[in-house]
Amino acid sequence: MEFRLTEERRMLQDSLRRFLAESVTPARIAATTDDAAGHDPDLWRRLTDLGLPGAMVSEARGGFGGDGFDLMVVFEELGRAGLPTPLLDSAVLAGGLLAETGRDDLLARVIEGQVIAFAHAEPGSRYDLSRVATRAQRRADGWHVAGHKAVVHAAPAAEALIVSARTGGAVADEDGLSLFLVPRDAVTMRDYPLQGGGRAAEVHVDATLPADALLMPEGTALAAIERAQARATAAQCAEALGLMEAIKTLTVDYLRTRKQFGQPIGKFQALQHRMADVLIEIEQARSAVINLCGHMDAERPLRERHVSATKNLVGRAARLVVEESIQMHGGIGMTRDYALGHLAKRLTMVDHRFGDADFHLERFVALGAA
Amino acid sequence: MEFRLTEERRMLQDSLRRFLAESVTPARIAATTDDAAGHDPDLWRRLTDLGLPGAMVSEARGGFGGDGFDLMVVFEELGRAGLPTPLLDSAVLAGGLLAETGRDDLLARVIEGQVIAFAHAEPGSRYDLSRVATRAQRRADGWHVAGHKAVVHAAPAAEALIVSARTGGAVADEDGLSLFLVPRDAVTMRDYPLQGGGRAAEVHVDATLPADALLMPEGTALAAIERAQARATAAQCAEALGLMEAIKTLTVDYLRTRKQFGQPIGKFQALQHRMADVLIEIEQARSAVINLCGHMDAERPLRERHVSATKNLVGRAARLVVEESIQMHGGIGMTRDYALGHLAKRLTMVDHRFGDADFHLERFVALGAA
Amino acid sequence: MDLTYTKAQIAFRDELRGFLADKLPQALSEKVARGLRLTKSDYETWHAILNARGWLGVTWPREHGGTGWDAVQRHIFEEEVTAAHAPRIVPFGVNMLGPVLMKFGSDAQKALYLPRILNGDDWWCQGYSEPGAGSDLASLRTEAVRDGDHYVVNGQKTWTTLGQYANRIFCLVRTSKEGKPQQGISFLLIDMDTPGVEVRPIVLLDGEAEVNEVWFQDVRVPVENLVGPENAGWTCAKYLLTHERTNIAGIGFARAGLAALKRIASAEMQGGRPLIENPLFAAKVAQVEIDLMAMATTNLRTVAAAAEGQAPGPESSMLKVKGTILRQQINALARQAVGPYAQPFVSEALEAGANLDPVGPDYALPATQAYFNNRKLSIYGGSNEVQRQIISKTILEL
Amino acid sequence: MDLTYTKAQIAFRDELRGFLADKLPQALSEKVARGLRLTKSDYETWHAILNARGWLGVTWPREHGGTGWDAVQRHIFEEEVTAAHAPRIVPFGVNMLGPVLMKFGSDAQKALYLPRILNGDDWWCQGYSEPGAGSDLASLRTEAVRDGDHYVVNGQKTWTTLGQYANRIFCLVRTSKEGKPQQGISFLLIDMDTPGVEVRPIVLLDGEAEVNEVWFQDVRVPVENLVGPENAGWTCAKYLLTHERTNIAGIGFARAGLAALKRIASAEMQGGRPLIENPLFAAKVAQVEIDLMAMATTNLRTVAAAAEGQAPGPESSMLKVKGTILRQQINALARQAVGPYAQPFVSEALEAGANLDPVGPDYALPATQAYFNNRKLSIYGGSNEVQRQIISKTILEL
Repeated sequence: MEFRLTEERRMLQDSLRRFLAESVTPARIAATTDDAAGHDPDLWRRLTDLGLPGAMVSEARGGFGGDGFDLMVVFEELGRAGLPTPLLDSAVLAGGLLAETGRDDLLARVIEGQVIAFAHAEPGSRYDLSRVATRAQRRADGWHVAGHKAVVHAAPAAEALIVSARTGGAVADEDGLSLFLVPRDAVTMRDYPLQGGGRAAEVHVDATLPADALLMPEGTALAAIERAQARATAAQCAEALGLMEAIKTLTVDYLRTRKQFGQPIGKFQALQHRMADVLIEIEQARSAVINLCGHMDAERPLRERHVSATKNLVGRAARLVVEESIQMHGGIGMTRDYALGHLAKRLTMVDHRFGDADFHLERFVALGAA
Repeated sequence: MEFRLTEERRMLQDSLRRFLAESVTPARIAATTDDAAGHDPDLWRRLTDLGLPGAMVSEARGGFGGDGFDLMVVFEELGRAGLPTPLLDSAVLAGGLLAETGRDDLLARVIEGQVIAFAHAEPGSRYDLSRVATRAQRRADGWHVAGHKAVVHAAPAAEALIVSARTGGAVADEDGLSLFLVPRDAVTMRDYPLQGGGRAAEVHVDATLPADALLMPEGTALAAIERAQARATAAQCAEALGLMEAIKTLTVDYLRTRKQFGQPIGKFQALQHRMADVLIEIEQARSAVINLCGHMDAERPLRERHVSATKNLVGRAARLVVEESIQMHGGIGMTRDYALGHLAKRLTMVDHRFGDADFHLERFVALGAA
Repeated sequence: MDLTYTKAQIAFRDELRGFLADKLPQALSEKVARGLRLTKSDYETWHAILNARGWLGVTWPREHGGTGWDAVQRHIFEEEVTAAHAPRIVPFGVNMLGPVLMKFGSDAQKALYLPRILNGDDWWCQGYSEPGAGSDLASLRTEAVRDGDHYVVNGQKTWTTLGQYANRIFCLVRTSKEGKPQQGISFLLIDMDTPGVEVRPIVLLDGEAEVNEVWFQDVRVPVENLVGPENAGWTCAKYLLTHERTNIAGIGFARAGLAALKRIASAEMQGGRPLIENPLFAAKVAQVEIDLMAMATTNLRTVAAAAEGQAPGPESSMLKVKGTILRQQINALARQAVGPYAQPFVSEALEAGANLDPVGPDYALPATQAYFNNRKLSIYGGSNEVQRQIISKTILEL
Repeated sequence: MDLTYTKAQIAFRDELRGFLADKLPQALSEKVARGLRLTKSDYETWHAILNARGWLGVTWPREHGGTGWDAVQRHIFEEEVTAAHAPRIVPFGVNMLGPVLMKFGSDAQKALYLPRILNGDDWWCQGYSEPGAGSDLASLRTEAVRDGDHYVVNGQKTWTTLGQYANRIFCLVRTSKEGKPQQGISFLLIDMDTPGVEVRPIVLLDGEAEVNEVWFQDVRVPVENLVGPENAGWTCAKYLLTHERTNIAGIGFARAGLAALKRIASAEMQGGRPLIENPLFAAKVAQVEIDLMAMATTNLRTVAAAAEGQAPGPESSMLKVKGTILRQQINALARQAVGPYAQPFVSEALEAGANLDPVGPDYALPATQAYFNNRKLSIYGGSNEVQRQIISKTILEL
């Protein structure tokens, strides 16, 4: 049993925290929604130089990390900074899939900072991984893939996309899902800003692809998608934890300095006790993230149990942190130009990707009963 | 729209409140669990003299009340006093059933203060009204009724029981339930004290009854049982409201007088704000009781919607009131000899009869969907 | 005890319904129903329609051109206009300043301003909060110094809702630093066109700029614009606060929100069936519905007491706290129901004229924005913390 | 980062399991599992079994006959004994007084009392709280006045758990009224057989009399029974409080409670199927299970930090608050699960020797009593309000 970080991870954490504290500004965060790519290309290049994409990938696959706690360290810091990057989508999600396909050539591009997006969810699929209507048909010259993908993060920045499509089975079947590598220019996009920064796109695919676009054996993709999403959920929850820590710092500062009725509002016991409850839930969220990151390589039932447990707890804690911090700040907490606003929106959005707290509560029950 | 009580009800409320404040003592409450009858016979006689059982019955059936708000006024006062009586079981529940059978002779006995209990729920039936395994078979000389009834309130005091039994259908069917009048000496009982005062009994029936023991047409009892239980739930929720009011008074007094760290603990803002939330929920409970009592005579869907809404809200409010009042009192709130203990236990038990908060939440959903 | 309306009240309600069916423009009610942003002229149009029928001064006596309605009638009006998705009446002139002028204003002020409020000549905004004085209003610092026939005003107000549309502002200003903080405050009417007044928008979480900062630099205000005596502004402020509490529970908004939530949850599919049929989600929706049923009765009890002339007690604070929590819970459930399409943030799509297709279902963005925007409900109009303080003080009497 | 035990820790755990399988009497673990009341001799039996193996002084160093275990070993021990339904170690002598004597006691006191704690010669109880001094311990008023070689003690202690079994009591008493309230307090050991000591039971909600009042009237206590210097008792008290916080999260109890809850909910039928399959109830159970999974890790993080010699920070307060809330939630769910049979109150059925059939399922009464009884969890050992105060002070630094 050991809860300290390794020396390497502590160094990564320190240098990343220092770099982000020095480099990330509200203007650069705002730029992620204005820039066509949906992120700050200069910052992304420098984060790539720091080795962030590589830290998401195991040594066996050409990276130098890839463990659950590598995800935790990096994403907690990105969360603290409130910075949208394509790291989760490209290196964790697409990278996680690529690592299973043996396509180390593509993975090397991801490690170098090129962006590959994963286009999977569709309008109406909500959080159900197997609900895919996009179809792929084998043709003489390869594959024809057609369908609509919803809220594809990192798509505006992507040079290529991994697109899931059904090569067999009915719309919610577990079997019959396949993955295809689709070049950027083979899809059409409507891109738009996101609530917590960055951009995503609705992606329309209607393309003929070469035979080698198929990334793993036909019809077998669901298990790999689930594994990649488990890692992405760990990263996302670690990012949420960092967001909570940043919001905690802002709120504690505000309670110490803002005066009402002649004293700092942090002197008011009702707020003190509520803040104590917030702090407790943030510690709980940290433990939940540790639990999930520590079980990335566990067998499916145990790993997915932790996925749902952690996503549920983080979702609940996030809502408490957002609502209490805004309430304690009063009006200023609702303004766009004060740092809390962006962090709070970004933290709120965690519940709208990879399944919300209730979805995972029911899934936790179902996994236990199975 | 009118939220004031009528003159008659205000007089009944005043005289009942005065009588109970003067007469009910901790010793007399304790006596309700020690007395073989499960209540204080002297107090019961005097409450009968005040007209309480009659106030539960309509003029058409020989009483002088019977409206939902009659139940509310009387049971809120009984709740304030924390006094267990057979009024709910005998006059509201059994009385409600008798009023539907035309057996005004029996109803007259109830109005005079004789106790008739209603034996319906069974081990394993939980809160499901139609789940009855007790069987009644027609014989040449009448009926043979056999089965086991669970936690029959007022049974130890009863001169007779109304027993539900299945004359047809399978164990949870809606049809096939019948009601029988069973004399006290035709059953065997194991009686015991209740959490919150009074006594109940497990009732074993294995008796041959005359033909006129059947109280309404064979197999049709469920609708009448549901109506009677709607009235009983209204009475129980009004009693819960009275218990909350009594606990509120105790707790507010305690917050005003108990000193810690050099000042009354009611000066601590964290407790003030929590107490404010408790007060809000008690007002919500009052409104919920008004809603239910105002819909006693509504058509089934609307009436039962209010039954479930009110029972749910009162159940949640009760838990909040119990837990917060004990917490604010500290150790003293957990002792048997301080008044809070009895009131808190009695209030907690509301959730264990006629369906708990979650049961009614789901039932409210089901009623809306139907 | 009687939970039903009298025949006269039902007739009144039916009259309202007929009026709304006839006169409320459909384009306007659709905008409200879909959660789109309203323009200045949207509000003005609706005010004019109500005023033409004599129903704009809902809380006003007939002598000043108001309706003369009692509390129950006002409650029925609120219920019906909300259910019909009418715009809200902009409260600053009609519901806030109007009653203050009737109580404390000079005859000249009444004669000048009251008709202009009803006929739409003036759009008022409220200058109460300051950067250093939120819930602690008495600590305000905007200063008005007497100089001949004028006050010279310097300072800054904030959270001025819809100030960008206003031509006049009513302000609390400090005219004396002696005595208790409350004692040196005056109630002053200021023309926004006066040199030295500047309005700066505050952009909120949801991208909307409906609140503003208002800056005063050497603004000269004629002394006849003082309402009531100098240094007696706190009395006006307290009186106004009780009037602001009309419809504080927001039952109508909660009902409309609940209906919208059910529509969203019926349209969204989870695991192959409508989300509304998911037992957990259905239970959460039922929970707020049950709370709302009780709160509607709590509200009616207060309304009935007011109609009989009883002074409002801590009940209005209870309704404020519970009502705002409930609306925020409904907003949170609607946001949850929306699912992944809560993420896109095409703020322009909220402008009715934007001609921009929504990303995902058309309810997604308004529901998500409402969640963020309505965090304000528990902050403004006396934060819920201040309300809890009032409740506990009244009951605990410490 | 590594969430798993080392090989040595696993071997240690297996050794514990073997010991428990061999030595824990089945009748005793059944009583604990069924929530029945334990007698004095039940506790004494278990203490003797542990002591024979050298495992009673869990937190003690080897030099005093303790285990010398580190924080992780102690944690594993707590996990295993709770999972095996062993009785708890009565904490007053072993976990509270013992460490205080080792730190502050004279050599004579250590030599006399420490062995007697382990071998069961003494049963200690705690004299801290007073009727006027609950969470506000410093305001205590029980007085010890020096009279030659004795202190003369007058006053009253309350909430003295299992005082009815004790032959000795350690007390905080006031020896001076000068300076701050904390400064005049001394830590005194009192023989319960001394004339003037009287124990009166306090009957609790659940009918049990496990707490007591202890009255002192002119009780003469030899001065050598003073621990540490006169007026320095507050130091002992604070030191003891940190030791009382061992296992403060109660993970083991929560796990046992959760397992019992699942058994009850599997046995109870609602609407024709086990309650545990009801979506709403299953979700509530899952919720506490998820919280518990996280809290177990929060606890291990604290244990690991302690094993590395880090001083406990506000973490122990966080664990106290969350741990007690969680256990109380589990108790409330179990009570709910029991259904109508929560109502019968045959208190004698909790005595193992009563030969009384339970009314309804045998889990009904213990689950219901545990709900009422465990309301104490958030009150004693420093109420949750006091803990929240500590947390916020530490973080807010106001």
